[in-house]
Amino acid sequence: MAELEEMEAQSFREEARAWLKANFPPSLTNAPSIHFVSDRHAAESNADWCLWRQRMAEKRWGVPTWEQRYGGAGLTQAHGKIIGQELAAIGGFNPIRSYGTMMLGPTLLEYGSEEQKREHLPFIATNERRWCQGFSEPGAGSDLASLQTKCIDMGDHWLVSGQKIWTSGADQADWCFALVRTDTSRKQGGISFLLIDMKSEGVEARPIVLISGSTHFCEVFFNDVKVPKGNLVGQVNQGWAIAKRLLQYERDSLSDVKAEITPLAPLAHQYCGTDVMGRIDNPDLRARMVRNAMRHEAYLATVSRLAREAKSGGPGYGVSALKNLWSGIIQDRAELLIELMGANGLGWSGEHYTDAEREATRAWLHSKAFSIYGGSYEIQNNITAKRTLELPA
Amino acid sequence: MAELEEMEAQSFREEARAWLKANFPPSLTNAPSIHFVSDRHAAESNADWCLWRQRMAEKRWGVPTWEQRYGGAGLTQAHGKIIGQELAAIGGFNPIRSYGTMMLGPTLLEYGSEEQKREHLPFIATNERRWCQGFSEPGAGSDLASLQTKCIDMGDHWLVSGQKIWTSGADQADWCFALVRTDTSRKQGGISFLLIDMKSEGVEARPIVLISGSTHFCEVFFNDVKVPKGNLVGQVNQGWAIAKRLLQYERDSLSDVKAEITPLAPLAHQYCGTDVMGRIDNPDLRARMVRNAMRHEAYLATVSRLAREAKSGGPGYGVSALKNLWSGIIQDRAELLIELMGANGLGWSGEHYTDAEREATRAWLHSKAFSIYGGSYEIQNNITAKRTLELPA
Amino acid sequence: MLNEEQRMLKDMAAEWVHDRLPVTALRSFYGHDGGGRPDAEGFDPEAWAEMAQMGWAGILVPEAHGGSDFGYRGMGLVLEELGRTLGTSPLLSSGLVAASALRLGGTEAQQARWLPGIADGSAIGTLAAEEGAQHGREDVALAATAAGGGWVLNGVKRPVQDGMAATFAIVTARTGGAPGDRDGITLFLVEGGASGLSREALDQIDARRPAFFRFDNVAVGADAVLGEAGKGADLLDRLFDLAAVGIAAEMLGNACQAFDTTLDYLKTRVQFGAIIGSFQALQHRAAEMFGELQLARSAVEAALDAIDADDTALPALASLAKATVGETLHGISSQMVQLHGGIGMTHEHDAGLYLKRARVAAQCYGSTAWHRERWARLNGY
Amino acid sequence: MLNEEQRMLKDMAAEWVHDRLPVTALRSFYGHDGGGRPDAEGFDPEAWAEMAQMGWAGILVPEAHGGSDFGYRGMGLVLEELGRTLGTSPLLSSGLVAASALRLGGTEAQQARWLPGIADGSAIGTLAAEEGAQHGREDVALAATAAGGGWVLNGVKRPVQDGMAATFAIVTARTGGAPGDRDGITLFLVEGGASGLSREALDQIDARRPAFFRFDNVAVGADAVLGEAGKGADLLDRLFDLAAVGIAAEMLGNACQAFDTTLDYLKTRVQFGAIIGSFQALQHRAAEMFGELQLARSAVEAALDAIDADDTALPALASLAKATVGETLHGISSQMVQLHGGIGMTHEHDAGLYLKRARVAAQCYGSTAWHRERWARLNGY
Repeated sequence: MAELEEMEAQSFREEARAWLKANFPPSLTNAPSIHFVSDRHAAESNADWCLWRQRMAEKRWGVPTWEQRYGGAGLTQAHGKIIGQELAAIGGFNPIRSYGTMMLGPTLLEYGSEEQKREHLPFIATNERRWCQGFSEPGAGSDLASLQTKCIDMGDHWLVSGQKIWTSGADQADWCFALVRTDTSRKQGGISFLLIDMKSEGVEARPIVLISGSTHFCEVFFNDVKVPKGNLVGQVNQGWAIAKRLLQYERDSLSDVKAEITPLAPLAHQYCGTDVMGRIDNPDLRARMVRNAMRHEAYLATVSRLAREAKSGGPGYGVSALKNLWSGIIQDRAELLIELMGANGLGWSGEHYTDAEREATRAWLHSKAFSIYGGSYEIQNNITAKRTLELPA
Repeated sequence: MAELEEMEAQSFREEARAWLKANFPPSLTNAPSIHFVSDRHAAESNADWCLWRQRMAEKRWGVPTWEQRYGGAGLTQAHGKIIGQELAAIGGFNPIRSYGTMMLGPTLLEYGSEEQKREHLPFIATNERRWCQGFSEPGAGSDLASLQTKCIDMGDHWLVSGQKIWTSGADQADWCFALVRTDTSRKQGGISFLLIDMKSEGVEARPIVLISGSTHFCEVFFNDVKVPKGNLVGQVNQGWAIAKRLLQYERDSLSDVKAEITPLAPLAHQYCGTDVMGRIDNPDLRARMVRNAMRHEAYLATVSRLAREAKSGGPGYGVSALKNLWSGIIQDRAELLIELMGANGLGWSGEHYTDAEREATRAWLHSKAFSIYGGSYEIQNNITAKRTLELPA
Repeated sequence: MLNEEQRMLKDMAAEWVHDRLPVTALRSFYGHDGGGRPDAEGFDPEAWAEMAQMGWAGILVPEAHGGSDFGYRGMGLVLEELGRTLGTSPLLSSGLVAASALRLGGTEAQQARWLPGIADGSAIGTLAAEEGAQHGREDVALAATAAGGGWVLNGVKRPVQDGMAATFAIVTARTGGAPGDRDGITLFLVEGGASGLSREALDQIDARRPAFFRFDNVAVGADAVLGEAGKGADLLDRLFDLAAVGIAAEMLGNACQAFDTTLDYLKTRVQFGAIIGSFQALQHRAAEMFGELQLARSAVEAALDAIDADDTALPALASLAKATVGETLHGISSQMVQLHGGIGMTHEHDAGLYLKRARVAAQCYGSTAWHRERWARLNGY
Repeated sequence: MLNEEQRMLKDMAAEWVHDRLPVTALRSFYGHDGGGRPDAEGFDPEAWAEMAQMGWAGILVPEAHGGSDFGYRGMGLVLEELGRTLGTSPLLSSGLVAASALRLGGTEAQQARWLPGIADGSAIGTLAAEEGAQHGREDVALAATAAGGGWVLNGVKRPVQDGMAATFAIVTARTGGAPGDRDGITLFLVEGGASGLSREALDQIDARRPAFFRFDNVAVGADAVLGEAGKGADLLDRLFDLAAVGIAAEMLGNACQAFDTTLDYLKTRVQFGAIIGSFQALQHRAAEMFGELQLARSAVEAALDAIDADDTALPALASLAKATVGETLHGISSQMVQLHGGIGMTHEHDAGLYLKRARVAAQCYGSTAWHRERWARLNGY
């Protein structure tokens, strides 16, 4: 039995390898795929990306394990894994990967009505329809459940009014999955999960300029927006449970990111020089770089270990602790990189700084978000203390 | 006017210098004076110490600013300061300094009855009567006000039953100032401040063995101990305010301790060797030593600065933050010292370790108490947050 | 402890900075995308004229040359107040560094020529002594060749603080030896308009726009030498130490205000139905930051006093001050962003401006790591 | 991931250690004042016999010599469980280090002579390779002089782990070159009863009592050489790396139990009318310690697996493991005392025992700082 499976897997692997080789555009090898997830314009103005997206959509391998009626290929987890491995082996990426496949898709599969699944999943499966997440509000950051965006039952439709913030890519999105308040008398128990067409009248998305110069995040205003009754996912006032589940998927995909581990040592030798013993000529910086690099190694070993230990594909154990380790290590690394670049690591623009220097500066500024978004450092510590360590409230 | 004062001060300084020179036993120069405060046996078995104590007691300069009727010399703060400076200048110390002069004395001066002052202060002023502090209990550590030692009004006396812990030198003390519960219906408002003769029937002090091997701290058991009515300080159930004031005096005297700043660098060169550039040949340890030494310097500069800034002699501003800086710096330093000694910094006894090595090991173990006693690190942070920074409860 | 005059100066500076150079003043030098505005000089000339008028530019200039000779502690007080609001001006470059250079190494003619202008703000001096990414006092490569009784300079300097607006610069050049040698370093006083000197602005994250100087056969006279030719290393060390203490004072102001702003936020922001400043984890973090600020202040004030007292321990104290405040500001500016959460990540909020300035200041005149190592060597580690 | 046999071994070890070597067992080796009991050997011979009987001493001994050849991961599991209760035994010195030395460098005759005894516990081997306060692999001064076809050894070794009870020791000696040289290091197998070898116990804070060895004209035959004369540095490096990984596994157990005990205390101790584990500052500290423990476990397991897989990255992974768990245990053992408050300061409580063992283990087979520097050099920093 196991042997048969093994043979079947091997033959599927060969098939996948051949198809990917024939269809993945070589120009995209080792391309910054996450960039295409967050920047629709960059993706859609790249002809090879469009071609690759279309081929994968037709092959249905962007979401290989989804059922065929929802746009997937109906394959097993094992097959899906093989596709991912073969894709990685040639420096490729999945052009269908999006907030839709990572967050909304799994959630709809679990909580959506049959109608909702048929309406939305096929467009996620082809990455034609981009989604954004309307959760946070100006007064509801870490305390998400205190959100105030009103949603009133008008009989034949919902009427939505309020403001969201930190909505990634809202200005490029077609649809938004949002948390709205359908009952003001209860906190968590008064929240519903709603799908909103961004083209609806009364929706406005305004990009926010971040300290890194990025304008990826938006404020979204809902001014008396009419939403069809059928766009509510699950039951009225039961959106909190759905949101928590979705946030687990988000945390999973965050902790999934294998941070680059390009060693900083060669750069440090270049910028700081080398002492007579061959060491980076800045003892204090060197000591901190070594400690960070060792933690980074141990962190990657931890990701591998927990992945091996995880029995099922569901959200794992200790994810909150992992996220705090990750954000801390990556933030320290970003600080160390600009520090070793010295005065050259502080430029915003202009030819007096190299591309790599300017990128390091922006990446450092961007990294400050890692301990804020997706559940702040403090919230993650609360979760670890309460859920994992079972300390009392 | 100011000039006259200045002249008078100068002449007093000369007088003090002459007297101290004639009377301070040279054998005690730069002796570990704190040792004599905490170890009565070590003090009283040293003939020169006894002589010095007696001379200072007769001169009344142990507590120069106390009134004469209480055993002091009735001098001004300025005169007292001059005595201290001249004493320090010849490597001397005040043999009268004790828990009595540092904590109970100032408290009795503020809250004691005239009778209590006359009964106790003169014996503190000569350091004939040693005191211990009966505050903490097994169930009342950081939360001191939850103490349970019962004190019942029996008409002509108080009856005390309960257990104290962490009582410094209780086995060597003549008297104890204790917090007792006179009302079980209120927390802080049910505490009284009582003076107890350690020779009373029913008092038992048992030394506790600490991780450093020290037996300085004791458990004290009160088994139906009869205490005269006149031994209550202040009013019944008003002991908490007195205790808080006394703890401020304690914190002041703690933050007052100017920690030794013998540089560790020469020792590190000796134990770890020197690299070709003349640096301590252990880059990671060196980096941590440098950081600790710099913090230590900045800490000493802070103590000087705050002393200059303090207008009055009262408990200063930000003492809790200072105590946490101090305990952290001293603990790190103690760790670094045993770390640089390597395998030789881990001995308990025996000639295979030098005296300095064994002392370093014990001092390291002892240092762990600095962030626990006298208000734990956590409690000090709470105090800074609430009192100094005025953050809400 | 401040004397009466110092306290008055501090109060005046605090009030003027608050009114005239609030954080919004710095914001006007930023472009919409968060970079420096290409047309901005990095400071407001009118505000600078007012500062000079109040006598701040001349705090370190002798009275005979139109200054008040008020001392470094006084200068530190003004810099600290400017640091609170991230107020920009050439005060440090000109009023502290260039004025000190002239006092310590200038001939009578040089002093008479430049000090009055520094004091009244009409001249702006600066130090052009860095060439590489990392601070290296002896790593001078810019070449000065003797020619016709004077010198000809070739090479580059970057970053030159306030270099776009500078009337003159103290330039380090190599008249002998090789980069890394202490011998052979000479300091020259070069006018901004010198023929062959070109300047370009560096677009830095703090919107200050220091300069890139290119020397292409810049000819100067023998009287342009500051101090002794070939023996400038000691004077340069001294100038860098003074500059480090000056910027440390400014950084102390940055850190104090970053802390105060954050503390205010902790006292007002509500989450989970509570003021977030009531959460113990944040309270303890605030308490620890408060403690670190105490260390930073003590180190900075000790260094300023050491300059005024002509204390020989200045090199170690300067490094202690720069490194201590550097570490403190690093931590507090990062926490300022973290504790403000999402809003702290936006360009619209002040937190990012403090964060950016903190990293630039940390690199100026020797980084935290550089000064730690320097302190370590001075103390036998 | 453990296989079925490994899981069974782990469960068995956990149960046995819990029953047979709880922390009270270690406490019996301490004198009343907190020092080591002068008459104690530092471990319980009966418990050691049981461990051997269960096959643990022979986990790394080939089946042909009476062992199970079960691999380093398996050995690590047992060491980790022993670490949980601070259980003492010569398992690491003999079953891991000495057994590995014989496997990697021993002749057939040496293996046949000693491995069966290691496996059944009747022989106890150890490594005698340290001489100074700080770990220095090439700092071998003990002299071996060729004489009459054999060698004569003169010098000292300290500390020798489990040296008082050792039947034999792998001793590093210098047959050429000077201390610090890699060339000229030779490993000798010396019996505990050799004439001219004297041993004294070191009274260490963890009550383990390692030994001080003095070699006074100790004569050994040519067949006492392990590996090649003068070329022992590589084998020694390997042994030290294996030993470092072994003690890292034990330290992981120390840290896990120190954390668990502290967590239990946080869940039961009441102050200010609340369980102290409900205070957010302590919750966050616990959460951070939990995260550090994850890193430590991953580093230790990766190193154990690397040995079994004969991975050439072992030197770096061994240093990563030892340094990572060293830092984690340092922090957790300190917090164990701090969070227990006064009671944690008493000899009566377990916290002090974990603290003391943590510092001793941190120094064994190269300190945290030593392994950081080693990792740095291997990785080009």
